[in-house]
Amino acid sequence: MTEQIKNTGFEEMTLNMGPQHPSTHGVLHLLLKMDGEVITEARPDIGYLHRGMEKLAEKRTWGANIALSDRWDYIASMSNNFAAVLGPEKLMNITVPKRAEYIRVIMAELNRIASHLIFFGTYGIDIGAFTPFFYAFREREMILDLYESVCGARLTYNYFRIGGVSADLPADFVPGVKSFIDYFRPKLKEYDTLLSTNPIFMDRTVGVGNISKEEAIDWALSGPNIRASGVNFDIRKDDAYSVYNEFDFNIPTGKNGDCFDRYMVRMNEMKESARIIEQAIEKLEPGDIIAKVAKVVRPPAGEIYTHVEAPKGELGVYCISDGSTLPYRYKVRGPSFVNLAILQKMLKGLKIADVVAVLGSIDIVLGEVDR
Amino acid sequence: MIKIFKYTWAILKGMGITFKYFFIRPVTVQYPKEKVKISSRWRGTLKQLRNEKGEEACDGCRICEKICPVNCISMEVYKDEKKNRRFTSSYVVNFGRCMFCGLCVEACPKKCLVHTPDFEFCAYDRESLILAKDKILR
Amino acid sequence: MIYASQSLGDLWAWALNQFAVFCGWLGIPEVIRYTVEKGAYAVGLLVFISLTALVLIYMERKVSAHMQLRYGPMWTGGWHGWSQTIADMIKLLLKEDVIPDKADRWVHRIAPIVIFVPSLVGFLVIPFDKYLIGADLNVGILIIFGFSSIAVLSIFMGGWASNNKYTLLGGLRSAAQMISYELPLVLSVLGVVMTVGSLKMSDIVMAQKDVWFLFTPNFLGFIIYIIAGTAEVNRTPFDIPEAESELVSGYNTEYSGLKYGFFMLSEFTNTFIISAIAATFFMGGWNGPSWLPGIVSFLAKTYLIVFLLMWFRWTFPRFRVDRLMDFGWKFLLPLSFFNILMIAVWILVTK
Amino acid sequence: MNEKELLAKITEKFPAVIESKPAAGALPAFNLTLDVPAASIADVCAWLKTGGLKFDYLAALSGVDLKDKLQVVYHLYSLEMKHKLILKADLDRLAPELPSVNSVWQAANWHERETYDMFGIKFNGHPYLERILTAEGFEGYPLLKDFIAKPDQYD
Repeated sequence: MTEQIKNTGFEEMTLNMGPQHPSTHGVLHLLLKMDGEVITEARPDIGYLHRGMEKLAEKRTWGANIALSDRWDYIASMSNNFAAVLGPEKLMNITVPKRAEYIRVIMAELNRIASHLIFFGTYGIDIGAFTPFFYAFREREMILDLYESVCGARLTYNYFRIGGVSADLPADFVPGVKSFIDYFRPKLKEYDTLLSTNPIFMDRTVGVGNISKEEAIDWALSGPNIRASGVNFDIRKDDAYSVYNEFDFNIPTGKNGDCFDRYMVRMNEMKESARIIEQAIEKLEPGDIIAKVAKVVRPPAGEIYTHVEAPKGELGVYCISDGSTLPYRYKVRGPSFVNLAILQKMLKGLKIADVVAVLGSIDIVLGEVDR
Repeated sequence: MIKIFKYTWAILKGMGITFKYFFIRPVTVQYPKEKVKISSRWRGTLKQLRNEKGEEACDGCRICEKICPVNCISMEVYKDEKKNRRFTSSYVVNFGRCMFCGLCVEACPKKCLVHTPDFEFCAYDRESLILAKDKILR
Repeated sequence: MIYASQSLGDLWAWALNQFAVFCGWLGIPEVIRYTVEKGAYAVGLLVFISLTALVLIYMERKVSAHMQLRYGPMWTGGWHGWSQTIADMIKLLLKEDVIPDKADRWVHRIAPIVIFVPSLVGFLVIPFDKYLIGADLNVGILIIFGFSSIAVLSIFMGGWASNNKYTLLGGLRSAAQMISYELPLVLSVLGVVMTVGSLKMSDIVMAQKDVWFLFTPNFLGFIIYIIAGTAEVNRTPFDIPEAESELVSGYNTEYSGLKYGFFMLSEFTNTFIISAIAATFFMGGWNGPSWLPGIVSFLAKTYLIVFLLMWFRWTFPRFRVDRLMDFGWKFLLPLSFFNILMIAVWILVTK
Repeated sequence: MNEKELLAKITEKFPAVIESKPAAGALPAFNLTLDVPAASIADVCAWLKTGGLKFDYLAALSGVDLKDKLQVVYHLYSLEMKHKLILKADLDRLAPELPSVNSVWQAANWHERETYDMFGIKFNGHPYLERILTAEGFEGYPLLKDFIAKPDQYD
């Protein structure tokens, strides 16, 4: 009998959730102290997928780092590519051809849809509904097919290049995207019927894991997580990179910052992404797809912090160049890493069933948390 | 009371969707029996091409070796004085390391290194993933 | 004489009759005759149960697969993987039986048996057809509910004995859940019992010769029964004892091999029992069109309910544990009381 | 508020803070970059957040090994006033330590742990300064330029 039981009659239970657990989205280890089913203390333990990306980046050329960037957030590789090319481009002051910019935007937004679809599916599984997962993957598979026809890979695309993109769109890509969007829009309504309006789902998510506006800013959340708390912060608008200022789109925000708001923000973001893709396709004109850049680039010495609005949030790359072919320092600010930190605060006082609901709603990818 | 009816209606609608899909043909592919069409740009295993004269087109410029982010290509080069060009005496790709990023194919100045549409690439041990020139030059 | 159109129940009654005549001719004592009769029925039942479990598991796979745009098992045995479940059973038989190091070995071993036996007993009083019932007891329905509430004990035993925090949580959850959903379950059936005036299964079936109770005010009872029954067999949306995404696999996390097989088997036999009671109490049991053998119409109704439960499972998310209790105690229980009241008024008015 | 006004306001309050000069031959900085004495970084940050400039969002906190010294770089935004600022604090390479800004922005919590893990920079006043990414019992600080990676069983 421990001291605690002697004194209080109760014992706090320590539950190790993960690293092998069905709903920790990878190798995340949560150390939970619980009073019955109520959590009194939570401590995320990360690093099981640590591959030393920043150290590796210092040993790879700037171009090869794009291939490496695929592995940060491996379900939204295009956005990672985007972040990886912006820094050296700005350092070398390269003007990317218009066509390449639009292709990049189409790819990044398709990837946002793909990533949010995974969120939708896995969140359903976390909550206990298995079937939406398969519906989400059916749609994601179509995006992956489109990607495959462009760059020849389905997961690690390695499509962006410093100065443009690696290959032009095949002839059937634009019709393919158009028909995908037409197909996808009604499916979103179906998702709403399956989960968003389902009373059990709402019961599980509404009012669970609230993050206030101040908290969200204080913990530097980004992406859908901060927008669900009512902060209108989207790098695509606030610090428009690439050609995002040419498009007309809304930024969905939530009010309460609970799990349901975070979920709804993502669902609405998919609609907005579809709008952006449609506009980008309209503007797509024949032309160069890559600027004239040497095969092995040597950005001038200097430093820059570039960031993109990845599906998970602000994906920043802080790169320092010393004028050689290798980056001197390549810091990756993974949105999942920063978003996950708030978990230790949010989980206090929730039930164990809420842990998966909250963790799922933050939408982390361990590849990006640990890098 | 209205809430109950609303909830029941939402639940029934959700059930309607799963019921609808119960009768729709599944979208999955019975993989080993039927195979999906692979895109022509598929980044599969590597293959070296021969030139029109039938000799190997690679002249050992080592660009692919240098550009590879994971150092999976290694080669040895000699100069053939008669033909006045370089050849590779060995060209080894370690597919256990390769991450199929396609940078080597893109960089090849002779366009003699290409991807195959092969995606079923597995082996029982790491050693058999290291392919020498006799397997790569096709 | 036996005709093809005659139902299995008539056949069984005829066989019993012949056997009785035969025994009387040979002078075999009544006790032996009775034992042989019931023994034959029990053997038949065991065969039926194991076949049912196999069919149900296969059905669950196919239903879930097709709802999820998949095919499900397609290889084992040839046509649409029909023998997948059999292969799985063989696999479970051959697997190593792991007992955790610090487990309470005795309780850990006995838990799967404790859950499986009550689910077998439940089959005894299910009227498959006219005359085709193991024991047409005066308290038929009580036997089933009485035994099925032992299942919670087993789940708790399994959860506790595994000496694992996840299983413990699963066990505790299931204890809370099953006890609280037992009440609405029994109360919902009470409406039917009041209408018929008997607990005997055959009486209840006979009372529905003209109209099923589903189409009377007992409809509300049917809905309550289905909800509570889903909770009773731990299926989504009430599968919080297992709660795959939260508790890994709940109370049976530490089980493997045949013991796990027993848990799985009993889950499906319990599903069948719950569906069979629903078919008996609300859908007229073996009553059906005269050209259809009674057992066929009974099984068709049962499998319809089974399909409904599966349909629930593959559509809905899971309740949270405290909301589940709220739902049970604050909504379902008052509703079932209201149901009883309504039935009482209805009986008064119509009689 | 443009960068000059921003700089004027900050230097008025903290005279020790100076605008950072890029190294010889390097590109000029893209955003306003300030050199802050390491010891006063927490005070500067606290004032930046509360004192009218409203830098309420810590985007990134990175360590840099400049071979002769270590550096901690803070990327700040103000979500309300939409301006950016980069702070740099130079540290002694042998005994790198500076005050933690965890009390100013909660977001610094994991960033500082990561920087500690990778560079060995000690953040005084951090509530739980432990290694975060590397395994337990890991020796050395991997992102230092003089870190020698030992080959493991897969190399």
